Parts: sequence; C-alpha cells; structure tokens
Amino acid sequence: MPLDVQEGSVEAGLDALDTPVNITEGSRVRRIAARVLPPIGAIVVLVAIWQALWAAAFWPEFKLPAPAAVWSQIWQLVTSGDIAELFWVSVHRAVIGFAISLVIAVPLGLAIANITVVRRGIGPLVSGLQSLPSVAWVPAAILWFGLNDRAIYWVVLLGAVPSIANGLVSGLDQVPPILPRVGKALGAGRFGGIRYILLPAALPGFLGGLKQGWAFSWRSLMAAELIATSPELGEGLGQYLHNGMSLSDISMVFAGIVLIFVVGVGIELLVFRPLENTVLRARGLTASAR
Amino acid sequence: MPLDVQEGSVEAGLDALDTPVNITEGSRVRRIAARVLPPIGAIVVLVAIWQALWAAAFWPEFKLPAPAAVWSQIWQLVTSGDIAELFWVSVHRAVIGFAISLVIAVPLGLAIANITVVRRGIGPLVSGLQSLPSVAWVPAAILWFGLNDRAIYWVVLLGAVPSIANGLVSGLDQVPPILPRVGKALGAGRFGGIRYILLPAALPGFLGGLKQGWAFSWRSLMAAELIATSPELGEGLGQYLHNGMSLSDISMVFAGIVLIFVVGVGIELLVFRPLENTVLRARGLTASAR
Amino acid sequence: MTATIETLPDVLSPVRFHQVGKTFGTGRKSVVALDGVDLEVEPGEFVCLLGASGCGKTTLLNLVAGLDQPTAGRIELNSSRPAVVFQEPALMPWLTAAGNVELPLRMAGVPKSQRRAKAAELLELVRLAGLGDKRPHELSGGMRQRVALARALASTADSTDGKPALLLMDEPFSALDAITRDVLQGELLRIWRATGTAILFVTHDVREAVRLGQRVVLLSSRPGRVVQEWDVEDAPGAVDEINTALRKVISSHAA
Amino acid sequence: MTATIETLPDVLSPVRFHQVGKTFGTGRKSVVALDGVDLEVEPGEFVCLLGASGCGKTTLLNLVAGLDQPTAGRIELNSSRPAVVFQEPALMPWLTAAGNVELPLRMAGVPKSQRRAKAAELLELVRLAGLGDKRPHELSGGMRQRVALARALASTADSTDGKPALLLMDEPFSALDAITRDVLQGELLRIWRATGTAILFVTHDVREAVRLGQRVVLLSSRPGRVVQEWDVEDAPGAVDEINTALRKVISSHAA
Amino acid sequence: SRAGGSDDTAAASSDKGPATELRLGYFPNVTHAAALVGLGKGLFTKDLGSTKLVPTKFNAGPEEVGALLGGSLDAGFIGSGPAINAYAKSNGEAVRLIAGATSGGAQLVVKPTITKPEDLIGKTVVTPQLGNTQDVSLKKWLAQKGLTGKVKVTNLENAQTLDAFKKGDVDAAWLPEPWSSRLVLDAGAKVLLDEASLWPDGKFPTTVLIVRTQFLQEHPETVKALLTGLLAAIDYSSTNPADAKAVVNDQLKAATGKALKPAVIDRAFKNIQITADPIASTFPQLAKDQVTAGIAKQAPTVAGFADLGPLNDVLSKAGKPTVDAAGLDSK
Ligand SMILES: Nc1ncnc2c1ncn2[C@@H]1O[C@H](COP(=O)(O)OP(=O)(O)OP(=O)(O)O)[C@@H](O)[C@H]1O
Ligand SMILES: Nc1ncnc2c1ncn2[C@@H]1O[C@H](COP(=O)(O)OP(=O)(O)OP(=O)(O)O)[C@@H](O)[C@H]1O
Ligand SMILES: [Mg+2]
Ligand SMILES: [Mg+2]
Repeated sequence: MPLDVQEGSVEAGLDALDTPVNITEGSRVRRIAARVLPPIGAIVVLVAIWQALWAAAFWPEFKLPAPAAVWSQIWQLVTSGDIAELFWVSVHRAVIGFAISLVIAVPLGLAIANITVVRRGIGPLVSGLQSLPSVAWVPAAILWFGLNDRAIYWVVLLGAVPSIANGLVSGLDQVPPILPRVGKALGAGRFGGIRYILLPAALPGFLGGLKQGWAFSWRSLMAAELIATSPELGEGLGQYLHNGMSLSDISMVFAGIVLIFVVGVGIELLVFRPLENTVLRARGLTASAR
Repeated sequence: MPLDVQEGSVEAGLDALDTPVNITEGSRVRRIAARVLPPIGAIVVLVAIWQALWAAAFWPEFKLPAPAAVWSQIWQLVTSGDIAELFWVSVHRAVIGFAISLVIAVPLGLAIANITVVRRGIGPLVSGLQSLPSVAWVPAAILWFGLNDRAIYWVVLLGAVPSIANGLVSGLDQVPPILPRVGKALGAGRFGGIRYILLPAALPGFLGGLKQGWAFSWRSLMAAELIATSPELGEGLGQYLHNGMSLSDISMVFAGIVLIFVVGVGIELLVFRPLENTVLRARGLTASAR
Repeated sequence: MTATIETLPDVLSPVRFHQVGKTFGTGRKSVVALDGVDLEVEPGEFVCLLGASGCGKTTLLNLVAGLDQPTAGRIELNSSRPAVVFQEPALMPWLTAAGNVELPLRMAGVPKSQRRAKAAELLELVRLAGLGDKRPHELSGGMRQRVALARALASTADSTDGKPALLLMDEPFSALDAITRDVLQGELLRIWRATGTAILFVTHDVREAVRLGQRVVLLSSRPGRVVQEWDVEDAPGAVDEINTALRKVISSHAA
Repeated sequence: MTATIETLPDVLSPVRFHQVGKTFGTGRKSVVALDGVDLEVEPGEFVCLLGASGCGKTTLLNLVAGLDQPTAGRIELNSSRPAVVFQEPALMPWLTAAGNVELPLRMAGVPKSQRRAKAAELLELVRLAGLGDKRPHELSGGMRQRVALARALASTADSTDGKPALLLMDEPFSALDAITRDVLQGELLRIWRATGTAILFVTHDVREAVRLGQRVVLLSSRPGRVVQEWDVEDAPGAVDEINTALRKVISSHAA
Repeated sequence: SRAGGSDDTAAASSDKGPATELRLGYFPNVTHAAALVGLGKGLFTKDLGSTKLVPTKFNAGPEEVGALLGGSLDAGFIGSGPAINAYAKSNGEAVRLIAGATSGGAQLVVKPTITKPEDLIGKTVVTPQLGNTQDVSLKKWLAQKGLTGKVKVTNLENAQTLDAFKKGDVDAAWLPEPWSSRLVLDAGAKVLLDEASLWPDGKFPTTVLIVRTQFLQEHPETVKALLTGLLAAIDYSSTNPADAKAVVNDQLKAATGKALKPAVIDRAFKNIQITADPIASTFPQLAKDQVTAGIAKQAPTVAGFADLGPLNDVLSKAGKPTVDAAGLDSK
C-alpha cells in the first residue's frame, strides 16, 4: 500500500517527469522488484509445472518436450546469433504494419463513431472484416502483390485495421457525453473537438483497443510469414515456428512458441503497460479501493 | 434526427420493453430502412467496384474472379444444401468455444484487474498468450487431444480467453473509482461489489472486448479448421476455404471469404449491435451532440 | 401572470426566446421540460433564473448555448458564442487544473506563454493560485467548481467578433462555503461591470439572486414556464416577496 | 483553541478520532489534508462540519466511512457500517432512479417486493414520486442529489447488529432550491429523531448548520484542524458568531 | 462484359534475352532432391551467367502456384497435382511444364495390423492435402477397390501425420518421401502399397519443373540454362549418390534447421528416381484421376501443358536421349 502511494507520486503526471522526487535508494529497488518479481515468479511456476509434467513422463517426449530441450534450441539460436535476425525481421515488420494500420484505422474509427450513416453502413463491414482469418487473405495477397513485403503488410493491415478501428469506436462510445458538450461550449469546432476532447477522452478505452490491435497485427504477421521464405523476405519467427512444425520437431515448435511469447510479453511490459499506467494514473483511475 | 429521438424512446431501457409505445406504421418501416439500407448500400458499392475492376480486365481472371463466378460457387452450395452444414458446423463450434472462453475469461479478468500481484504476474503473460498465433497451437493440440473437436476447442480457447480477459481488464480499469467506493459504502462485499458494481459499470468497455474476443475466437476456429479435413470433424467454413486454397481455385477462395464475412457481419448485426445499442442507450451514452 | 418585456427593435439582444418549448422523448414517457417560454436578455444585463429543482433551468441554458435544440418555438441568438459554467464541473480528467483553464484558449489558438499567464491569473481569481498542476481527481468538490468557473471565464476572453458577449452560469457557487462564495460573487460583479457582458445566472438561492441580478425570473415546474419577473436592482426587500412566490409555485405543483 | 470533549468511557461513541492525520502523496508534491484531528460523535448526536472549500471535510468523511486510511493517528469506529451521502450524486448510470435506491437493499438480500415498496417510499420522501423509472442522465442535478440521498437512507435500513447507527452526509442539499431544501431538512430531522441515528453532516451553509446540528465543528484549511466547536441546539444566535470565526479562519489562511 | 479478353500472359511476347534474375521455387523435401542438389552444389548458377538466382522455399504446392500465377516466381519445382491445377485454373495460360525432377517415392504405409486393402474399412487414412498428388492417387485407388466412402480420408500436414500416427489417431497414410520412410522407421509403420506398382514401368511424376509461360517466351536462354543446371544435378545425383544424400541433408538443415536421420534419407532415396523426364504420357491419366477421385467434376485439360522443346534441346546438346511429350505439347 505505501508502495503504491509512492509510485502514484512518481508517475502522477507527465508534467512531473522532470521534478526531482526524493525517493531513497532502498525504495527504488523495492519498487522495481515489485514490478519485475511477479511476472518472473509466474514464469518460474509455469516452467516448474512443465518440468514436473515432463519428469512424470505423463506423455511421451514427442508430445511434451523437456524444458531443457527447448532451452537448448533457444540457446543455439542465441549463440549462433540467428535470434537477432528472427526478432528483427518479425518485430520491425510488425511495428511498421501496426503504424500503417494506426494511420488508416484512426480516421476510419472516428468516422464510424461520429457519423451515423458510416456507423450503420461501414461499421458492420469492418466487424465482418475483423472476423476474417488472416490466412484467408494469404493466397489473394500473393496473387495480387507477389512474394514480397507488400503481401505481408496487406495481410497485417487487414488484420489490424478493423481491430484498431473497432477499439477506437468502443473507446469513443464510452466518452461521457458531457465532455464533448463542454468542448462545444468552449468553442471546439469539428476538428478541435476531435483533437482536444474526443481523442484524449477516449484514450483509456482506445488503449485497450490498441493492445488488441497489436495482437491482431502480430498474429496476422505470424500467419503471413508462413507463406514462404525467400532471401528477399528474410526469416522471421513465424517461419522458424513453421519449420519446427514441418519437421514435426516439438522442441523447435515450443522454442518458436516461447520466442513469440517473449516478444508478446516484452511489448506488453515495455510499451503498453507503462503507457496504460501513465494514462490511468493521470486520470486517477487506479483507485486504491480496487 | 427526429428518427433518432424515436428510437431513443423505444429502446430507452430494458424495463420499457413491455410498455406499449405508439409508433405509426410508417415510422417503423422508415426505422428499419434506416438500419438496413446503409450496410446494403455499402455492400452494393463494394460489389460494383469489384465488378468494375474485373470488367476492366485489370488483372487476369485467376487473380480476381468475376463476382458472378463467386456467386455461382455460393449458389451451388445453397442449391445443394451444403451451405447449411458449413454454417452449422462452424457457427455452433464458435458459439460453444466462445461460451467456454467467457466462463474462463471473466474470473481471470476480474482477478487481473483487482489483485495487484495477479495483475503484475499473470497480466503480461495473458497479453503474451494473446499474441501467439492460433496456428502455433495446432500441432500441439493434435498431439495432445488427437484429431477431434477437443483439439479445435483448445485452439479456440487459447485465442479467445486472453482477448476477452484483456477486454474485461480494460473495461474495469475505466470504471470511475467513485462507483466502487459508493458500492463499498452501500455495503457491497467483495462478491457484491463485483456482481452489482464492477461488472455492470465495466459493461460498455467490456462489450468492446467481447467483440474483439469473438473475432479472436472465430478466427482461431477458422485456423483450427484448417488443421485437417476428416469426416469425423465435419466440414466447416474454414475447411471449405482451405479446400479452395488447396485446389488453387480463386473463386472458391473468394466464396469462402464471402461466407465467413457474411457470418461476421451477421453476428455483428444480430448480436453485438443490438446489445451495444441497448447498453449505451440505457446509460445515455449516445448523445445527439456526437 | 407571465410578463414579457417589450424591447426596442433597434437594440440587438444577445438572446431572445419566442414561445420556446422543449420536450424530452415522445409518447407516454415524454417529459415537457419547457413550454411557451418568452424571455429576453438585454445587452449587458444580469438576469437571475430561479426555480424549483427539476423545473428546466439547465435545459433553458443548454438551449441558449446551442447544446440542445428546442422542440417548439424559436431562439434568436445575437451574441458571440456564449461562455458556459455547467452545473457539474465536468473537467477534462486528463488535464491539470491549469490545463483545463487553458483549454478554450488553446482551441482559440492563443500562444502558449499568453495562455499560461491568463490561466494563472484566472486561477488566482478563483483563489486557487498554486494549485494549477493538480489533476481534477486531486481537487475537492468546491475546487473543481472553481476551476470550471475559471475555464468559462477564459472562454469569454477569445470572442472578438464585436457581438454582445453572453455568460451562462448554472449554479456556479453551489459547492462553495459562504466566504469564498462572497468573494467570488464580488469578483463576478466586478467582471460584469468591467466587460459589459450579459449574464444569465441560474441559482436556487433567492438571496444570491437578489444580490447579483438586475432582474430575477421565476420558472414554474412541469412544464417550465416564466411565472413572474422582478426588477431587483434597487429593491433588496424583494427577497421575501420572491420567496413567497417560489413557495407558491412549488406547492401548487405538489398539489 | 482546539476543544476536545471528554466522554465517559462507558458510552460507546459511533466514531472517535485520535490525532488523525491524512496526507496525499509524498515528497514535495504532498498535500496535508488533515492534521491532528480529535473528534468524537456521540450516539444519536447531530454534528455539523463547517469549513472553507478544500479544507478536508470530504476527506474526513471518507476516513470515517473506511474508504481511505489515515496516514497518522487512529480512528475508532463502533457503529455499524455508516451510510454515506457523497458530495457528487455518483448514481449508477445503468440503473433507474428506483434501481439506485434499491441497490443497497439488493446487496443486503432484501426480497424484491419489499425493496420496491421501500424504494417508492423513499423516493416519495425526497419528492421524486413517479420518477423511479428515469435513468440518471434523464434527471436534473438536484433530482440526482435527491436520489443519492434516498439511496443512502435505504442503506441505513439494513443494519440490524445493534451497534449505534451513523449517517455521513456531504453537502446533501447543495443543489436544491430553498423550498425543497426546507422540506428535506425537516424530513431529515424527523428521521434523526425517530431513529436515533448519529449524523455527521458537512455543509458550507452556516445557517443550515445551526438549524440542523446540535454541535457545529469548524475546520481550518491546509492543514485541516478542528478550530472551534459550538453547542448550538438552543442557540440560534450562533450564526453570526460562527460566520465571524469562519471568516477569520479563511482570511488567516489567505494571508 | 469483360473488357480486353486476352490476358497479359497470353499475349505472345518475344525473346528478351537472358533475364536479370530467376526466381526459383522449391520445397525442402527429399522429393525435391534434384533442386536441393542443384542449389547445394551451385549447379544452377554455373550456367545462368549474369542472371541472378533467387531460390524461394515453399511449404505447400498451392502457395507456390499462387506465387507463380501472381508473377512473383518464374519457375518452380512442384508436385504434379498442383502443377495441373495451376495450368487448369489459369485456363491453360499461365504456366508450362518444362521438365521432370523426381519419379516415384510415394507409399501407402499402415499400422502393422492392416494387411490387406479391406482392412482399411472404417479406418482413418491420411493424405497431405486435398487435391495433391497423393490425395488423388489414394482416392482413385480406393475407388478402384470399391472402398470409397468406407474409409475416412483425412488431410493433414505430413509432420502432424507422423505424430498422429505415433499416437494411434491415424491408421494409414499415403505419403511422399521422406515421410513414408519416417513413418516406417520412426513409427513402426508397414508398407501396404508402393504407388510405383500402380504405374507402367513403376514410373510416375512426383515432382516436376514448371515455368511461367511469359518467362519462357521472354527468356528462353535462361530457361535452357536452368535446365542445363538441372541435368547436371541429376547426373551428379546418379554418379555420386552418397554425396548427393549428404548435400540434400545439408540443404534440409540449412533450410529448416534440422537434418534427417541417415537411415531415413537412405530409405527415401531408394524409393525415388531422379529424372528429367516429366513422364508426360501419364498426365492425361492424372487429370482423369481427379474425376475418379472426386476432386474435380470434369478432367482438367492438360493438352498444351508441356513445352519440352528447351529440355530436348539441352538433352540433345549433351548427347542424351530426348524425352517424349506424348502429345502434351499441343492443344
Ligand atoms: N436528457 C433528458 N432526458 C429526459 N428528461 C430530461 C433530460 N434532461 C432533463 N430532463 C428532464 O427535464 C426536466 C428539467 O431538467 P433540468 O435539468 O433543466 O432541471 P433544473 O431546473 O436544472 O433542475 P436542478 O435545479 O435540479 O438542476 C427534469 O424533469 C428532467 O427530468
Ligand atoms: N486524491 C487526492 N489526491 C491529492 N490531493 C487530494 C486528494 N483528495 C483530496 N485532496 C486534497 O485534499 C484537500 C482536502 O480535500 P477535500 O475534498 O477533503 O475538501 P473539502 O473540505 O471536501 O472541500 P469542498 O468543500 O470544496 O468539497 C484539498 O486540498 C485537495 O486538493
Ligand atoms: Mg440544473
Ligand atoms: Mg468536499
């Protein structure tokens, strides 16, 4: 509890970032520990269960690989340096795809949320699009764009744009109507109302949508990377996973899953979690009562 | 605008459902038309563009099939009656998978949102799980469960549970802290606070999460259905699409996409849209100002 | 007993109601909030609006501000965009107190340093100097109301189109202690005299209405109609008379 | 000039503060809201809390209600769960007015028909009969406040553990017109006399404090401390005295 | 009401000399041994001169077909089933068959308890993919044995078939190499039928080389250089079989990160025949089999599919016997 209060004051607002706050060394260590220990603990528990299951020889080795076997797969990638390429290829693609999706999805979401005809006409289509699996677009993407990054981005966009747009719509729908009214009374025009009132007000809900959108774009990318490897495309995590699958090498499959998982957790911890904390704290949405 | 007001009064609250409201015949027709026409219009425009692109012979036929060719594929499914099985197999699986996911995800989301240690420990793992593509689980699912519905449900669960749980967390995070405080002051215990305050308060945000969760579960199902065709599994939409891909038959692929899309739009229009409207209306979240 | 004041046609009133009505909803469940309201605010006039809780005061202000449309009658607005103090503070939760006060200036394109200075000045005016970097959730109820007041005053500052200015205030002092309220009432009168802004001021405190207003307008409830008006500028004894009228209006409704 | 009342140890007070302090935040940006507050409410007593805007009245009530923890000192609570009227109405937006009033009864497991009857009765009491099926967003500000009042009264109804009851009210009448407020003040006094509930009542209206309370407690601002207390039950002339003290406290702070 | 009528691929383009690059598709699979050896030993690049070789690895035929039809691949090693589909689905325009690569190498492997075709009744038999070479073969065979509808035919990726077989979920599988060998050696399966026994001389095309028609017309020299490389790879495989196996295994390791066990690769090599002959005479039969197997309603036309001119040119230049187009080269 006192811990939480200290964090609150440290991250209370963006404006406060440059204010020196007198926190003793010990509390900083404890603060970081309180952040880092729980996920590590959870992972340790997971791995322990896995190890125990494996050691119990419940299932044959080809059904459940030993944690050590998976680790040696990953370690091999690390020592050979291949892991850097795997991460780089996939992550940079996902980030670019996500960025493009954002640029398309935000105006789309604003239009759907604010214009009745668009909401009724395009809204359901966007949701329908969201329910199309990425793999469905792979053959068409290859046909239309060829075996290159454009095909991959196309698949990623079709996965991420509807999701981000829907997330934004849901965030906008929850904005208390008094806020845009106040905005209007304060002289906000169409654009000012969006820029200064609607978008910031929808931010907490939109962040949730962004997280889902990121998950969609990352998953779509993994699906798209299964299409083919070519020197032009480079080898990403999706391809690595697929290689494991086509070799029916379960420890490689698990290594692929672990690596993809690590990226997912990393993005969550490094990007979305701090963003969320900042946004929620600044608005007083992290009540100690909860 | 006057139209909107009438709708508002019709759907103003769940309690009002049994109150007779005097709406003239003409306005009911117009009301339905205002709902149905925009999506139909959007679809007509889309098909027209498609037809025009095709007619311009921009791309060879094997890159972009004629709308008529795709339609004849679908029509063939309709006349042979196969379409009923396709829909039934996929939709009933998706609904069951989604229902199970809900049962698992709601307590999980509640735990993450309300318990700091769980939020820090399990929260990132759930997000990591969400970023794992469904296909990654397919080999493991077959190994562990065999070629049957259980493998499919496993894949669906791993897709939908993290997404629904994250949606719930994001909804809960946006609940104004005053409401749980009021609840506590009114005598809500741990359980009562969740049942009577937190869950209903988070509903608008949670609905957005549910939509994303449904999209995940449906997409995961499509991915899972690609695993295998087998008489025991029955043929669903994912399988139909996959067959089209296997045979390099682009018009069949498009027919599959169209059918999956139709289900997505249908679920949105028949389930989520009315739900959303009811929830938002009851809370006065559909301001005329927006 | 309705009394409408005839004005000379050559003076443009900031706002004029012509038989305005407002009904929420349709059918059996509809609520008539306002009905046949004729009301005019003259340039530079300070009008106080009195009425029972739920009689339609907020609705009337919303109509003037253009945030709602009347369902009957016509509203003639000749002022520049009215500044509004809402009944709830409705601060933007993502902005600090100073950020909230700066918001209308930002939307009007005022440069940053000027905005800063203006916001600090206004916060000082509402006795919140030094609290500009607090978030709304860190403020007390009365502090929030004062920030909202400062914000509304900031939004008057940017109208430069020469039309008469208009300030709409919905119970702006309801959450304040007697002393702070006293001070702010004084400030409001000072600003009003200095700028010549017309003010339409909603309150449920008859004493306040008589102290501040030149004219007091009494609304009845369900439907909201203008029941009576008093010129109170030089009639401090009007308090009891108005209280009696208010009591009559409310009890006649309850009967 | 702080005055703490010594009570006999054999009577259990519903609530008793021992040098309670509350600081928000840490470091340079911390705010001391309350400091060294000693306060006791005796069983069945009606205490009014007065103070400038932002002095810590709401904070004090939150501490009593157990919604916040003091950062210094100790609070002894011997009442059953206190019922609270918050400064904002804070109605549940997904429930109708009646649903909001029924909420505490529902959580206490009161059967449906009884709940209905009780809610209707309480809405009648706050002069909102027939508006039970409206949603919060369809109500005016004063109406919302009255629904919140009815809800708090409903939540007192379910305490049966024999401990003294306690009602905390944070400016419950601030958004009401004079007449409605008069009526509700009367009702509150009637309920208080009938049930013997102790009441801790925050207001910024000295007249109201003197009319309702047996004892008036004045808080200073930044930090909030108990400055003075008055027994006002049979001293209607205390208004001017209190006003003077309040003015002194506030101006000394501003200086 | 479609404008134009003719597609870009059909418009006869003229020879544009050697291409700047050749994008070549293949699978990391033993049935693609010729491609793997050619790549591993640098035999393709030797004759391509200034043309840059861009090898592209695929996991399944339909995706390679998509890449070819989409114009992002120029030539590709591929199974005969998807090859026919690519030709048929583009109305005989987009691609041409220019050489063979592998013959044989597909077996029906079963649980040891199954000893005759009738034992399969009620059992689950797996093929890799709907409409692929093995799928068509199995379904045709079942039809001939009167077992259609009595056997559960399941499509499953090869790797998963191995696991499912180990688990006992699957009773039999009709698979290409090295998967049939892996099932036999790793999972204790028995061979019920070698597909070779169903074809005259035991020869049937498992992997062939197809090329985009437009590319063939624009860069015949490049195509010939590729074919020269292919012949070199085939020669190398037959003269240095042990080394070829090692190269194939190296390539598999490079492409997927894992090598096959020596026993598996030995057994797989025994069952395949690396040959440049596409065995054109079997294609009309393969097309008809699609109907028998219930994959297509009418047999896709394969007339005009083959263009063996460049191959025969290269063969005769090398002093080798030419191959027979069996009428497949004219519509
Ligand atoms: N959005 C709405 N939908 C339906 N009814 C509404 C709506 N807004 C206001 N009303 C009704 O209109 C009437 C007038 O409301 P209004 O808010 O104008 O009252 P008020 O005079 O401001 O009261 P108070 O002093 O309590 O703030 C009330 O009966 C209220 O229930
Ligand atoms: N969550 C918080 N974080 C930081 N500061 C807070 C918080 N809540 C209250 N404060 C500060 O504590 C002080 C007392 O606030 P409180 O709400 O108790 O005042 P109050 O007496 O109820 O005033 P009012 O009459 O205006 O409602 C104020 O200075 C306020 O800024
Ligand atoms: Mg009001
Ligand atoms: Mg307060």
